[in-house]
Amino acid sequence: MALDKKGIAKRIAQELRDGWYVNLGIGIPTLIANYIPQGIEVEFQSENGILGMGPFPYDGEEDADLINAGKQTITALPGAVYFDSALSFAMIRGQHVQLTVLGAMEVSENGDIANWKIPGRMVKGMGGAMDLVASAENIIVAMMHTNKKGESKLLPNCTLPLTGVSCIKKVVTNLAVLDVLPEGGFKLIERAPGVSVDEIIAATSGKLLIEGEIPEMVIEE
Amino acid sequence: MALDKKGIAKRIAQELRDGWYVNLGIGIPTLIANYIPQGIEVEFQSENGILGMGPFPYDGEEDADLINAGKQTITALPGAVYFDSALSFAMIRGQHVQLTVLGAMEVSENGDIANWKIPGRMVKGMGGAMDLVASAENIIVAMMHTNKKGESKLLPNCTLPLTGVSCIKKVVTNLAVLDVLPEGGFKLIERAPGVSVDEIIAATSGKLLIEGEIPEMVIEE
Amino acid sequence: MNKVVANVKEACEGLESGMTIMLGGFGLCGIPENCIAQMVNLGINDLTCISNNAGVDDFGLGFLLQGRQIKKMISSYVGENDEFERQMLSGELDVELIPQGTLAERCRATGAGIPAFYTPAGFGTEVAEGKETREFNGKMYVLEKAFEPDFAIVKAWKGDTQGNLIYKGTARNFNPMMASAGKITIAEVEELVAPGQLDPNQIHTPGIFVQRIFQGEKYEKRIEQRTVRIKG
Amino acid sequence: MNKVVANVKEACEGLESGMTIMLGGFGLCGIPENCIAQMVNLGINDLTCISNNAGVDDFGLGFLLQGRQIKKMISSYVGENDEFERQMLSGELDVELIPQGTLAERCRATGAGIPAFYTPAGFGTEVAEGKETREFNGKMYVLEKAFEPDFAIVKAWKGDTQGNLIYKGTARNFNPMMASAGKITIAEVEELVAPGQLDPNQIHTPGIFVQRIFQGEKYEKRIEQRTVRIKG
Repeated sequence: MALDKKGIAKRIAQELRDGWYVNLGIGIPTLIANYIPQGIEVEFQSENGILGMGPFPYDGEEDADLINAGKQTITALPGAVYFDSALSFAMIRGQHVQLTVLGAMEVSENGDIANWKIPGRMVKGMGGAMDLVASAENIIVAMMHTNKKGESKLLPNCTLPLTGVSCIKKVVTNLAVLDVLPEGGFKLIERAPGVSVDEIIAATSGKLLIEGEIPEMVIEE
Repeated sequence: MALDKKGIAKRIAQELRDGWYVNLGIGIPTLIANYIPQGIEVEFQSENGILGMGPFPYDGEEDADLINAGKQTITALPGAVYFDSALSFAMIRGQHVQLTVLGAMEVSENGDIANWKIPGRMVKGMGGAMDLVASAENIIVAMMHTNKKGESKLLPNCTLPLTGVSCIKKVVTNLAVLDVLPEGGFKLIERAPGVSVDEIIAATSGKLLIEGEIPEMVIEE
Repeated sequence: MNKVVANVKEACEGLESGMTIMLGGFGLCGIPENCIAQMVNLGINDLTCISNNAGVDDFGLGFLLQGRQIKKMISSYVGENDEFERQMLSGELDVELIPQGTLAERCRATGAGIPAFYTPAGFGTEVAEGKETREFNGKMYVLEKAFEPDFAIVKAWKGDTQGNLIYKGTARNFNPMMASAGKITIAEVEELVAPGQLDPNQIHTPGIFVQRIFQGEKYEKRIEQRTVRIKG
Repeated sequence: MNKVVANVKEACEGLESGMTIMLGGFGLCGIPENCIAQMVNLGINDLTCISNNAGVDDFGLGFLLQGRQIKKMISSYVGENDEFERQMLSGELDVELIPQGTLAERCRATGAGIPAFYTPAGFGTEVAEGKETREFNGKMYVLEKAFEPDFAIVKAWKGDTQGNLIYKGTARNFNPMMASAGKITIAEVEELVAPGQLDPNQIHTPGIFVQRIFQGEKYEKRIEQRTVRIKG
């Protein structure tokens, strides 16, 4: 069965490594914070200016001066730091953040990503996404494999205006985990539980590489 | 009579204006802090990272973590701020410091300055001088009119390696106050008490412009 | 070096139609509420506003949008604002979208006397169109330039009469860089104290960058996305 | 995110001959005394050191010069050091002099992912020789590039186990930018505390930039130019 958004977040959480600083985008990526594997410690950076983000505050304890990049009220853990936007993006551009996870509308087989603009529709802006994708060494895209019309979001080339070029290394969707190869192409790494390779082939319009037996993801409930 | 170093500092102090942030170089410029005209308030920036420098500490109250750009122990006034070297030179390059006063070996009639290097001698480095002269809108050079050999330090062209080009607007020496004109040339503004125009002409090898009566400086003892 | 002005009216003297104005804040967090209200009162228009966001319909820069006082917004993200959307789609409002890190760095460059710098953000996208690009160490970068704002308006938590500022939590965001970037910088603070009351080790914006400071009359500090967890 | 190492020996593991190392400090103020002593102990040489100054004969980087461990110094000012002068004049030591603000900005650029920027400092002088120059708004600028240090070694006043740092007074100087610039950054502190002991509003260097931290055994904090006034 295809994963739901929580399932995608759980699978991506398995990619976290002890000691990493991580930036999570809005949407599915935000959920990842709930599924950090036991025994590892990661710290979350929010690009509006905090390292060491904690959970949402208890009702009545919200502080208007303490929000995340999604403008939600948050709390700070012991050892947290606040900083200005220039230093925040110094961390990002300077590759001090080990992992960035963000959503996408399209990913191409050479690692281009489009996630900020649909021609003809109101454009809200790229926020920090262009800085993040142009800088991070390690970027995972979290998204549904197909759009609402059932069309593949893993394409030979992006059709929408780009957010960044040749930057995405890994995509985790409701159907599969795929590596974007340096020479181009999506290499199928894992299938969602109960999802067949044929289903993934049918849902992928970019070049798909399948070698040997493709294991099922192991996702705890 | 030609001014001594204190006299040069006193004359330059008359150029200070209320509300200015000022960076004083090592040597004669440092003395200026002792002669701030009554009724005006200025604040001193030291490029190693302090605004609001106070006097030297009392004996026994020195703090190794509190020095000026000359590496001397100092104190901080109420309202002082410490900052890092990047922000310090942001203040300087960004023209937030209203006046820079520094010494020179040579100044040319088009406002070039040489004050960091003598070929064949040990070079200690430019420190912050190149940033200061390249950035400040308002730079005064404080120096003796001639060198130890009696040769003019106000020249048609600098002979020593430059610190900055076309940047000096005013020179105050032991003999005179001179403006460096945008079109080139030293315009004589004032003479030191008892110093004749002829003496200044004799001591100036760069183009000297003399219009009308040249007043004597008024320097309080 | 007293930078104190009597009130918001005096603080905003010289703000005129047609000017380019930087305003601190991220979302509704750390925005100069009192000065924005005064800009509405002044009725100035044709403004170019550089601010990471454009407020919401009934708060922050949304107030200026309601009065059609803004000609152009330079921001990284402008959602959450119906009137903004209407004016943008109708062509009344010019919008320049800039990656958030580039926006922050351009503000810093402005204050720091750096006319231009290279950043990887936006390479290969429409953001880089018409801009110079260049390779360093095998990676491509875009040349980005400093801004030229007339005024910068920032909001701090505490400030002293000399203009030294301390921000609180994530309300810091763009305020320090913008404070350094104004030809004239206006700072409104929640609490104005005497020199020496703030630890000189702990100032976020040194007073040299600030020309005018005042204590804001009242701060609503509206929360845009109230998210809480239930005790249990 | 515990960054604590047991001692200076462990902190300096991996430092090797031939490396490029940034060291914080201005004069003898805010220098990493314990790590410098360990570099002497390690006996590594052919080092390229990026540091604003080169210490004095018997303190700071002067120790490394005495042992001829430094191949090249990249600094803005190198006076006050006879051994330095001897090695420089004899050609044993390579010296690259950089304007102080350019040095600070290049360190910052290194940590901030900015490969290059334009600065007015040094235009028309020998510092600009061989470098690209360019006009912006009628003024000339020089293109300056980021560094590529292997290690950065900084000294802070207080730090917590996560690597968050606070500096004191003018001992801050180059330390924050250098802390951000190391592939590996080592921080030695006078006082090491638990997370939460430092005010999150008041951290100068966020721990994300620091890979190793330890409390230095002893700090001499030598004063280079003791200047006092007499009470009376």
